[in-house]
Amino acid sequence: MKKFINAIDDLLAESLSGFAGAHRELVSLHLEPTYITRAEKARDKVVLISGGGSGHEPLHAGYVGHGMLDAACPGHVFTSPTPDQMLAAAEAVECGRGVLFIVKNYAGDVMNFEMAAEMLPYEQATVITSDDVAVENSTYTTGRRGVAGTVIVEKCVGSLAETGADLATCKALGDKVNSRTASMGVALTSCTVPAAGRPTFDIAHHELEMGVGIHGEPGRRREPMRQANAIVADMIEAILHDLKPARGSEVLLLVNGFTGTPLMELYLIYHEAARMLEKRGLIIRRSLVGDYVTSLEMAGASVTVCLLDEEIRRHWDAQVQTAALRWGR
Amino acid sequence: MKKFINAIDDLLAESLSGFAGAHRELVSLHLEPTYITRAEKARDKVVLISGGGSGHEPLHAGYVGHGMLDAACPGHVFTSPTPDQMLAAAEAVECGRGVLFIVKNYAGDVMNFEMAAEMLPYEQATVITSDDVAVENSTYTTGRRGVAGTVIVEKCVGSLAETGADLATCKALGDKVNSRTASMGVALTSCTVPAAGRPTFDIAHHELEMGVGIHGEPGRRREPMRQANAIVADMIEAILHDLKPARGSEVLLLVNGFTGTPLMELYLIYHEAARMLEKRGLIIRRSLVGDYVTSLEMAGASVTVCLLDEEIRRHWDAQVQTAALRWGR
Amino acid sequence: MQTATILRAAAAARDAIVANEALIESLDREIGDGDHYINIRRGCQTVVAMRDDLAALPADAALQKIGTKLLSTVGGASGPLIASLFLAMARNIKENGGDTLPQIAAAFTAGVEAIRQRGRADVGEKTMLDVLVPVAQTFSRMAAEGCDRRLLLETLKREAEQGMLATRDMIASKGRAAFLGERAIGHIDPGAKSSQVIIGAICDLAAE
Amino acid sequence: MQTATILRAAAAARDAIVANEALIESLDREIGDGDHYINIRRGCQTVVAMRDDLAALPADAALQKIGTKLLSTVGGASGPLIASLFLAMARNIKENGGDTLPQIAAAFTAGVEAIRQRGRADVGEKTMLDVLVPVAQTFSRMAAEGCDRRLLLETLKREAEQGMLATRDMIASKGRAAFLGERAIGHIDPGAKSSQVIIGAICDLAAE
Ligand SMILES: Nc1ncnc2c1ncn2[C@@H]1O[C@H](COP(=O)(O)OP(=O)(O)O)[C@@H](O)[C@H]1O
Ligand SMILES: Nc1ncnc2c1ncn2[C@@H]1O[C@H](COP(=O)(O)OP(=O)(O)O)[C@@H](O)[C@H]1O
Ligand SMILES: [Mg+2]
Ligand SMILES: [Mg+2]
Ligand SMILES: [Mg+2]
Ligand SMILES: [Mg+2]
Repeated sequence: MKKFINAIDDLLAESLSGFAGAHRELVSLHLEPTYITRAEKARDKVVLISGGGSGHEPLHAGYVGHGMLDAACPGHVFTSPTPDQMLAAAEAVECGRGVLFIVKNYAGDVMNFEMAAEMLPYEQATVITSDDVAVENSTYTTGRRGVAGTVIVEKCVGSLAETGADLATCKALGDKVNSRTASMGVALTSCTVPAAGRPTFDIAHHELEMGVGIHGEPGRRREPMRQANAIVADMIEAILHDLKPARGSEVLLLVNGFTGTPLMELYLIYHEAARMLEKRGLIIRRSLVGDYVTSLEMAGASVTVCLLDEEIRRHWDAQVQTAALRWGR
Repeated sequence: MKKFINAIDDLLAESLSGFAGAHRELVSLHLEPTYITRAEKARDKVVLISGGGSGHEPLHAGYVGHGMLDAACPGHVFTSPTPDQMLAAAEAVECGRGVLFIVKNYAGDVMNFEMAAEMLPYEQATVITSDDVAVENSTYTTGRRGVAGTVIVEKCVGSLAETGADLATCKALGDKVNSRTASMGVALTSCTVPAAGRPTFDIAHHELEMGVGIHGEPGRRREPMRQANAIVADMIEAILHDLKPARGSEVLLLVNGFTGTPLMELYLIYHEAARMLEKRGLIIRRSLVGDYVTSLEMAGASVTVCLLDEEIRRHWDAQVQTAALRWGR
Repeated sequence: MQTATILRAAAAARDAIVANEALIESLDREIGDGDHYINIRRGCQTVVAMRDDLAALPADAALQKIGTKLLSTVGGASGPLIASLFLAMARNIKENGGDTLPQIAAAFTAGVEAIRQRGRADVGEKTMLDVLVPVAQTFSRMAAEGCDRRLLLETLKREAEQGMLATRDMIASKGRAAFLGERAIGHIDPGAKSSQVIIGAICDLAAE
Repeated sequence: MQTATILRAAAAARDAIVANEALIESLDREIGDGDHYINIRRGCQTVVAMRDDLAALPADAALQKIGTKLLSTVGGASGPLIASLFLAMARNIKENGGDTLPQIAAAFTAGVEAIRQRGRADVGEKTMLDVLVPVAQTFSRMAAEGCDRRLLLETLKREAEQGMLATRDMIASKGRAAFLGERAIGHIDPGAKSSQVIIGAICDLAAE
């Protein structure tokens, strides 16, 4: 394992303090328990709190700021945070309009946020994101994994919350965006959990993992490495099979890197994906390309398509001021 | 070699078309010869044109837009672009106030831009960036390499040019920022030039390359892998030895990833670097952390320190609207 | 049940988990995300480190304190589940006492029930419950029959092993492995393994 | 000099470069950035592909066209340098003719001089000039002496090899390798190698 770390036990705290230092004007870091809030507490709005295991940076702390999250609770690498973090974060940011948890659909995240919700002294609701179509629902009961689409949910609900919308309305938009969003990922290399010290999975030089999870969980199948257009075609296929968009639908296309794949290749993937979507009669109205939901050092990428409507598009375009997303005003 | 590509000869064109498609509102792509301009041509200002070999994305195309570059000329991977590209780009964007070339100090880039300058029918000046302190000047005559500090030069001069400053003034600021900026990089893994198909250098699991160049060129020395704080200490040492800043100086700290290193680790590097700079009595006034000048898939990072003054700080803070840097207004 | 016993059990569990690091870790790498060993070890170490704060407390208060602490230190899926087990055991002992073997069996059963509730899961879903549920059932039955202690411990240990091994051929319908469908078959569930290891260690301790 | 000869030379150069791919590429990987082989091959292929546009032209016009084309296709450090060589040769032949051996030697010397100008470099700096300069000098001298053709070609080939090998022990003061200081010692300069390969191939062709 080759990483820029000192002691494994200090990695998270040191990295978070670097994050907070580099973005002083945007965020504040709190320790014991660990959570990140906006530097300036918002007023009179539903507060959005998300969190999850670390190793997916900039998710979630990178999305704390005006127009998006009010607080984020980072857990250990790939390990969901604990209820005390969520409770402390809620107490720090709640301002009378209630708390909305945004949670990626993993047993650990769901159960920890659930226990926090049970103990929470505020009005509360939870949006669970589950955009990963690599997982075919039928075979089991817990639903799909939440992956890169989570950023779109957090961005849109974040914008709505700034308008003063109430908790139920915010939750409804979150569920709507999630239901209109589908993602598919592929890995070319594995990631290595620092505390484990070795790659989560072995993958041969001529292989790729189609449908990999953002924790390096196995996907749909191990396949021979192929040309980009063939790989992207399978991802788009899986996504459209799930979304079944009508011709002429307007979409947001997100090409997300897991870390190890160069931006040059992400843009090539975007080029292929856009071509294929347009061939299906879809209109790409909004785009985002870069590392937004990563998996430690893994080389690979995911493609996410979100079916826009006027409301989602408006909230996507709305001003956002966070470490990782910044536009508008 | 494991990359998201179709045919090696199409990589650049496909990637650029993806870039242009994903950022329609910001840039336009021109082919034969290849260059990228702002979607909206600027008026009555000195135009900034940069370029260089591809494989360093988002450099330079990602910095085309209001407040930064007017055009970028991408070459093949790690191969400087050719004079015809620069001439065509200049013709497309020049608007009566002259052309400023911003060129990283490599023989190929310098000579190609030089030949373009000789043929250029407009008033013209060139800023050559050379911030890499891994290279100790004494030993040879061509000066240092231009690396991540180039982004700071392009950002500040870009801001100045928007104010209507003349060519000489823009060139002067570029030279000033370059002279006040120092960078040092380290690689944990190699990069692979697609057309070459194999790693540019071999590096053992327990080794790092201290002072590596952004093309995977060897640096100061091959060393045993160490803890982050020891690695960063050497980088800061080299940078401060070059800049010799007075205690109390205000600095911009840029921690730049080469691609393969997770954001989590970049923030840890930032944490260490900031600690060390502050211990030397320096004041970190501005920060930037992320992948801004990359080296294909290489794992590693560089630290850049720029000595701020009121002018540089003002131009750093000024509004910028590009694919890779976006703030203000 | 004495608090001292709980602390000895925690130390034994910690040692057993550490002794099985490689296996537990690789299981979660195969069908999970590779952190189960780290999470469980963190939990065990936390409890062991609480020794001094707990020593003076009655068993129910100690279990309560442990559960709360685990909830804020383990994280992941196993954190809230294991915490629920301790909190439910604490509640049960507080109400019904925890001195006799049947009382302890009842408390453990209540703890396992709490995991089922929290995880919305049951036997056969390829989780730690495939170890915990049969062990709890057998424990209660044999404790009621007032059987021989040695036989009880051996039986529980065997139950735990069988439950753990049984997860190998299951498709998971809960937890991270549930996302793998068919591909989870042939891999033992890491939580089932760690639970079996801990139960085995505690049985050995009790047999001394 | 006939344009047909230039085209045959280009084809021979292309074949020789391709035959030396592994070596040339690894040299630029060792002390450069790994693209020299690709750049030079791109240059050779470009010229070969121009065959039909060039066939009808006189040598000076052909060299002019080639130089301009190389300038916009090769890139890197070698692009402007090689382009400068062709453009200067074209100019020289246009002015002084390129029929006799001394005229051709003079044109080549002018081309090498143009590389020196453009690269602000000279012999001993670990570049292609360590091959080109001695070859140009010997070429001019022997052409003036009106020596035996076979001997001339053998001598030029040897000069090229010696110049290439000499770069191994040099510290580079120009080009990418200049950034390596001491670490460049022990590695042959890729541009010197490709130049030697091409000169060797042209000498062999001319010897037929
Ligand atoms: N819903 C559930 N009910 C019972 N046990 C579960 C459930 N979900 C997960 N588990 C158990 O938790 C174990 C994984 O724990 P761990 O790796 O620490 O958490 P995570 O899966 O969040 O990384 C699984 O092996 C399984 O035994
Ligand atoms: N200033 C210079 N003068 C003469 N030759 C040079 C100069 N700089 C570089 N070269 C030659 O160019 C070669 C490298 O060419 P190439 O790899 O194609 O370009 P780049 O170095 O830009 O990648 C070097 O090996 C050297 O022989
Ligand atoms: Mg986990
Ligand atoms: Mg090059
Ligand atoms: Mg796990
Ligand atoms: Mg090169």
